[in-house]
Amino acid sequence: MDILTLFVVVPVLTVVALVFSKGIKAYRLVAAIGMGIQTLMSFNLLYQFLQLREAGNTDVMLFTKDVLWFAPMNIHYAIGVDGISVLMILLTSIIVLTGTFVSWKVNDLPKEFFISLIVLASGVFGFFISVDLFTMFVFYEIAVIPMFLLIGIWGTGPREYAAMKLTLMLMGASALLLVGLLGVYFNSNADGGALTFNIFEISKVHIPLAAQKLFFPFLFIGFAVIGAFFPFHTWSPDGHASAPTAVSMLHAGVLMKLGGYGIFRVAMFVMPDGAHYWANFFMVFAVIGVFYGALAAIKQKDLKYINAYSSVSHLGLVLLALLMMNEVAWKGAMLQSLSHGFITALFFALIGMIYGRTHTRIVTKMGGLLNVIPILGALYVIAGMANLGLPGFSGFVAEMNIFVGAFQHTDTFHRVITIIAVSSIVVTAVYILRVVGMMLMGPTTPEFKNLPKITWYERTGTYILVLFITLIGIFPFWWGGIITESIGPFIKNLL
Amino acid sequence: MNWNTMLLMRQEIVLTIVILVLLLADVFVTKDKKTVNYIAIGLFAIHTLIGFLPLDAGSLFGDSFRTSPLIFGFKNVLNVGVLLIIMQSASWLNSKMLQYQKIGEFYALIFSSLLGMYFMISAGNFLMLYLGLELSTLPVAALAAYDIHSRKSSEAGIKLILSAALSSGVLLFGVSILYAANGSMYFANIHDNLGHSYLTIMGLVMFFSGLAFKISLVPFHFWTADVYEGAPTPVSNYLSVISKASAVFILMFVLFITLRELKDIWTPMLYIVSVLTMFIGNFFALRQQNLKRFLAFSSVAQAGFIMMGMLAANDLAVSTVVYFLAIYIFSNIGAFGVVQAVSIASGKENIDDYNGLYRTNPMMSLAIMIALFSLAGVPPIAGFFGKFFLYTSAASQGYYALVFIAVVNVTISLYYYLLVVRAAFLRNSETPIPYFRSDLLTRIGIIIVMIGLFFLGLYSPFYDYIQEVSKIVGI
Amino acid sequence: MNLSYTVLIPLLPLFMFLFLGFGFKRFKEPYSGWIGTIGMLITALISFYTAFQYFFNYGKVDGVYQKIYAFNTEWIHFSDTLHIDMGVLLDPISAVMLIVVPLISLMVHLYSIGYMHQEPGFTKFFAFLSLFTFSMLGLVLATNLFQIYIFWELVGVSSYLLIGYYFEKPSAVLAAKKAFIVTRFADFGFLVGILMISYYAKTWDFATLTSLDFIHQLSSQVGMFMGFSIITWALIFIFVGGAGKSAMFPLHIWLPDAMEGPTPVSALIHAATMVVAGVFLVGRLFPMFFFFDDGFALQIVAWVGAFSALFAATIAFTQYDIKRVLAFSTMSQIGYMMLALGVSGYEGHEGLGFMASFFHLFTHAMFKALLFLGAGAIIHAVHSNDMNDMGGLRKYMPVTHITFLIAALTISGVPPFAGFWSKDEILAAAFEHNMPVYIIGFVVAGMTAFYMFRLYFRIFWWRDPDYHHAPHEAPKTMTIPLLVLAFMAVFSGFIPFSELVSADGKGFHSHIDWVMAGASVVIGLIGILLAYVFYKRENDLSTRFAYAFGKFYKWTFHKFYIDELYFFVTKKIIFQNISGPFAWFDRHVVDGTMNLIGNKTVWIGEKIKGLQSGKIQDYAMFFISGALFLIMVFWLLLN
Amino acid sequence: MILGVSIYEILTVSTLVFFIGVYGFVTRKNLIAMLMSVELILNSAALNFVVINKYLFPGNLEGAIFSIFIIAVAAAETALALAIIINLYRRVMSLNTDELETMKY
Repeated sequence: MDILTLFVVVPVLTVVALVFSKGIKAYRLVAAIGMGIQTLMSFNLLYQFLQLREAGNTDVMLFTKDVLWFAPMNIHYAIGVDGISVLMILLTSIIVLTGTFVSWKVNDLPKEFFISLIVLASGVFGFFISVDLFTMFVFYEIAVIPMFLLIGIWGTGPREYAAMKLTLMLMGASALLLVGLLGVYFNSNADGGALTFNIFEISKVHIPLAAQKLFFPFLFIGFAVIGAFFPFHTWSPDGHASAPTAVSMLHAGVLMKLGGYGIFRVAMFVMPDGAHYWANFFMVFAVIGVFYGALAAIKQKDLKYINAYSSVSHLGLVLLALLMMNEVAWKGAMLQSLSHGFITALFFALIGMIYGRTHTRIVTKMGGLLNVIPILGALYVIAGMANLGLPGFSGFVAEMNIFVGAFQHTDTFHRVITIIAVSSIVVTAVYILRVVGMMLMGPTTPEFKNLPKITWYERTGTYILVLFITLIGIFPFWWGGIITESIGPFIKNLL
Repeated sequence: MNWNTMLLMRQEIVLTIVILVLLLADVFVTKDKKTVNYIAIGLFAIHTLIGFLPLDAGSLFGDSFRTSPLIFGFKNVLNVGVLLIIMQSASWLNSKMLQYQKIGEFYALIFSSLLGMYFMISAGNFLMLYLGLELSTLPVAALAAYDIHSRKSSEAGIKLILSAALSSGVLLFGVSILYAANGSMYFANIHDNLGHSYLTIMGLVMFFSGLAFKISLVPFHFWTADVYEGAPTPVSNYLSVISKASAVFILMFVLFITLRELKDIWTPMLYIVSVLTMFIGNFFALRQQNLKRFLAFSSVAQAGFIMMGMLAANDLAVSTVVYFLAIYIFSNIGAFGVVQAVSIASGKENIDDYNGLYRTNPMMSLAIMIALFSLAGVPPIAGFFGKFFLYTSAASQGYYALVFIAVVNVTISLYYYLLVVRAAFLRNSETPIPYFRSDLLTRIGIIIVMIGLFFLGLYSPFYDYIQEVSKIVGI
Repeated sequence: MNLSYTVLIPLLPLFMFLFLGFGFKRFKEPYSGWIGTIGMLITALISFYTAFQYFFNYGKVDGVYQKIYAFNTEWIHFSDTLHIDMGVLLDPISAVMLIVVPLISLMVHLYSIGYMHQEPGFTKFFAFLSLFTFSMLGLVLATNLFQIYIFWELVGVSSYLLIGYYFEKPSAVLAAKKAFIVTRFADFGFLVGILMISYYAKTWDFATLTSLDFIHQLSSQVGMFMGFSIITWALIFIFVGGAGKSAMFPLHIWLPDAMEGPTPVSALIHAATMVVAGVFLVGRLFPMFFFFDDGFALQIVAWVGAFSALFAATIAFTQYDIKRVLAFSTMSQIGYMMLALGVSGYEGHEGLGFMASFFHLFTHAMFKALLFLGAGAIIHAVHSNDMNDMGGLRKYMPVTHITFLIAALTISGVPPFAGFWSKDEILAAAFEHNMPVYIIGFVVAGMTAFYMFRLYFRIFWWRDPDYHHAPHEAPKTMTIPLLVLAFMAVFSGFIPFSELVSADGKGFHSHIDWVMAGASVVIGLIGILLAYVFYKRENDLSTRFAYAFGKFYKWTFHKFYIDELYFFVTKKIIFQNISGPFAWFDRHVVDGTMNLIGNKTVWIGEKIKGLQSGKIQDYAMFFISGALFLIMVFWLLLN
Repeated sequence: MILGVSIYEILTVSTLVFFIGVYGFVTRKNLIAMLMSVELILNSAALNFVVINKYLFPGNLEGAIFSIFIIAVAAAETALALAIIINLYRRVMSLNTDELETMKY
């Protein structure tokens, strides 16, 4: 079994183990062990990857494996990773692991909960290792569907509505994606040769311009919807608000990253001309999303809604950076994906913990929590600071890469767009500080004078996330190095 | 002609023997009628197994009856489907029909109908096609009205028989016109002699509407929902998969080979019908409460997807459609199987009755979820692969707009499939369906279906084989 | 010579922050305070050593003070010329800051041990102080524009944390939030400026940016926008950032509110160090400001500074909260520094303003910190900020009284105290280059003397209210810093600043113009005299004057309603009329559309249900007409 | 081949019969009447086969044979339909199609 396939196999084995285990403690343990192994594996993968790179292996994708699956269609189970996927896998495994810890106290159907969570994770892992469009699409949908159950069964509030909306919108998007995929597939023989789903083989082909113009929007929107692309972002506030903690974490932290990753890895890579043709058009929507998400977040009262809109804003930056099509901005986009992954995961974890104690997520109903639950409060402040782009945390590094990269564009339009996007940092500060001020500071609300202290599993989960947020923030050159080197072939194809 | 060539009809002959044995058994087994179930299922299982023995291509009766690895393989798929259906129907027969001593007939009828399907899909001329069609339809009408004490069942029977008679009348009229246009009934002779004329168009459309009735394409589908609802569940199940699949199969062959000359007419026709079918089927399915009716409309919509796949009119279309049909058979049998098991145990057939099903009957809920997800086309369940290949087939000829319409419809369909999942998993009920344990055969049947639903998709040699034998057809 | 040890200067406080921050449960008062103070002491010693060595040992090469990269490492790489570095840059102005920041920080650390006695979160306070010191030192030692921005943000957040130290007090929370958001808004301008520089100049490196060759080359390359070079616009944007942090009009509104923080914090951050970051920033980029478009951006700096100085001084007349008076005084004095930069030339004696600005920055840090710490001691004793609760304190707090008086004399520009020297240089520079600005500066000098002595008399003379507990002198930890700073306030004016700090690095010899100096001393004394008349003893003279001024007094008292204006704009316009509709739009229009699509689909299903009527006849009808329809269609197509 | 009568006339007749059947099927409310209408449709098709065979392709008997099969199958169909109708009559005590609308929408 190769090192990458294990990333799909281990979750499946964990699921099997869960099916046959009995008792809530066993479920927790099995899930934690399984995902712990997964995390260790992802560190190992990172190590091995760096070793290979060190040894001078300059292939675009490492650990590649290609198994013919459906011969008549030339569908392969083709996998491989570059630096970006390795980091994304790392992100995913950490968030799943912390998510497992955060969901330690799930009492209603715990087995099913962990199974769904891990199935979702396996889809995400599969997505990140695939280089074949078909395989990638399969894993994408595997990642989306468990969401319905996770939100629907263990959610709060209008969970059925939210689950239904989220699933339908994402599946609708994947329907667009599918049309785009087929369009690419049937144009992949434009230079002669066989039809193929392998993105690297397709990228060598010059897909006719007309086809690129036609199909690029399908692929772009198809991926962008899961990246909360304005105006198709409305599944995300409702979805996040209703989802249980771990699911919000995983969803905002990882699943929404599939969008940017897919656009980078697939849409822009295989259809560079289409990307150039449509970039300005989509850029306008992306920047609207950035600003709009931030502004809409100001007015929200529910913590999760605030973060959901904040995600719209921050992931808008990812899309914007991708559309800017230069190396630095792309590096920023990838860093932002990672950074936002950790930060929102932390945010949602904390919101879950606070909600578990106060049973409300309405900001105005809480006050002075910093006095009662100081560690959680401090962590929340850290998350907030990281989110508003404080130097030393990951958000700053990512945003600055995006802004600086985007601003180097020679076209004035792009620079104006960038400035509009930059202005969102002010608005971000407003909504973050508003929450911190209302919820954590001020006089303590009487009914919350006594709240339980932070528990060990909560500490484990959140500390790991904070650690990574600061690691990115303080050593950006290290992460940036891995990313830059992986971006190279992709950006070359585009320019 | 010698006996060796008659072996080409091996499956038909064996099935006929099975039917005869059953009729005799019904007479001779008087004490415990339940054993007839086991006899029937056992015999049919043997028949199914025999079917997997290799067989050559060839034709009989002056080309009236043809067989090829594809046709033969498809019969095997039908066999497996029927086997699964009768495994699930045994408990229904035991619980409802035992008192009326009406068990053997059921199997005889269902096997006769299957025999009709055999002849239909092996047909080499319109006469054989017609006979097979009627032989497959008439027993089903009898089966639809099988529950003689249920008014709904009788209504379903009369609706089916009258509509079927009308449709076969139209089909015959169409065939007669095609006959007038070229002077032959034999598929092999027709495709050279057809020109475009008012006459051939009329013949084509009327012939098509006759088969479209069986496939339940819009606007020829209206009987579907009423009959599915009224007929006993095993019969609805049978109608929705076996009957539909074989009609699709023969329609595909007639269009692709025999009426190839008229391709520029029947492709737009399929296009229109496909779009209509998907939309109408989905719109009606959206608001159904009765699960059988719900599945009826869902199967209407699925037929639209199949038509989309057929548009490409090449060997890719053949292989993808056959592949989809095989998967569709499994998915629908799974869904109907659970509905039937629940219906026998509690008498409840509405979606709202399923509220909280997971908490009392987790396995059943899982089974229906997987089956419905397969119908909706969610990976890694086989239905996804089937649908994806249908899209591929349509897109290969540039029908991107149609693919787009189809994926929009998939999203709509996902909504109503999720409604059922929502009821079973998300909701809680004051009075959920209590825990029940269905009989062994049903459970085995459902388990086989579930395994099949994963296996058929992920295990690619299955599709490779279909692709291989479809190539030999030489379209 | 290896200077990389200088990297310890910012890193030691960072280490203290982490050390105290992570273990704050384990450290008990007062040990954490002493740990922080000792850490700060070491930092300060290294800093002083470095500054001293720079000025008198290796800094000057061929008669010019060099920019020395003591340490520089690439942090984020964008392109070969464009990268964010982290490093330590030594040049005259950073060396000056190396004295100011650690010294004041050390004093404040020491002072806080006494002041923060028995406050909850004692350790946390010291951790935050260390964090701030780290950020501030990183800022002043930055080798490139982006590094400044990074530490700029960090000082912002330290300021936020420290203002919000009493986080249970709603007003403190609001003030912290306001400070952060207002400066963040200004930082947006700063960042835009940085981005513009990055695009046009392709570098952020200070050595490159401020070299004259580069500036000349750049000015010929860069295009124009609305009549000015684009770099000028970039500099204006950068100045917006500086103005935000330095509380220049109209971005000053956060500073008075920031006084909600503990008083040592006000002394350190909001008087001596962080708020002068804007001055430092303009000084850093001074050659660019000066050479692009003949110093148009510098003109703006001058006028903003002058106006802020006047504006703040006016408001300071009417405030009763002693810390707010000091806050407006700070704003006014920083306006002075800006003004000085604005009227400065570049070469030799022309660069008097530049030198004067940093001179004043230095002296101001000493006497303003002294004033704040003194005010802190008073507040500590009286438990109130309001000067109506005070009076006659000279008897109870002799040390505080004397040091406060020294500071007041210093700020009023009475010779021979430090303030006299630095203020005089500023006025001289303004007199030479910009007459209207000089007049404003001159008037403000008098006003400063008046309101400072108003403060002094109201606190220490006026009347003796009935104190519940007799106020007592502050503990040693608090008075020692006062004495040290008082010493600095008295004598730091004699430092030959112009030899050390100058715009072109060469240094020059400055001398006092006694006519000018005399004029400013006179107006200062007039101010003091007036204050004496009004406030020496309790009387209603001031009330009657206030009455006479009527509307004007009211406007001044309410700080010209700038806060209310901001409140209106943010709360009413942005919050309710922009953000609200956005949120509504999102829920109802965007989301509504998505829901509408879903609902309409179901609705269609409901509408067409009649087709399935249950009648066989109808079904047959559809069957036949469907077939006929298809036949018709293709018959038509056949033609 | 009937003298003086061309294929057109006969085909016209058969088409008429077909549509009479359709008309009857759509308008009759009585199940037996509907069954009769279906028979008309089937017979028109059978007539077609015979006539086309005789007039156009007299060389072989495909059409004629087809029509015989049609008649046979129609008989079976009718028998089955009648059986169901009888059963239905027992349940509903009516042959009116208006009674058969328990399942709709």
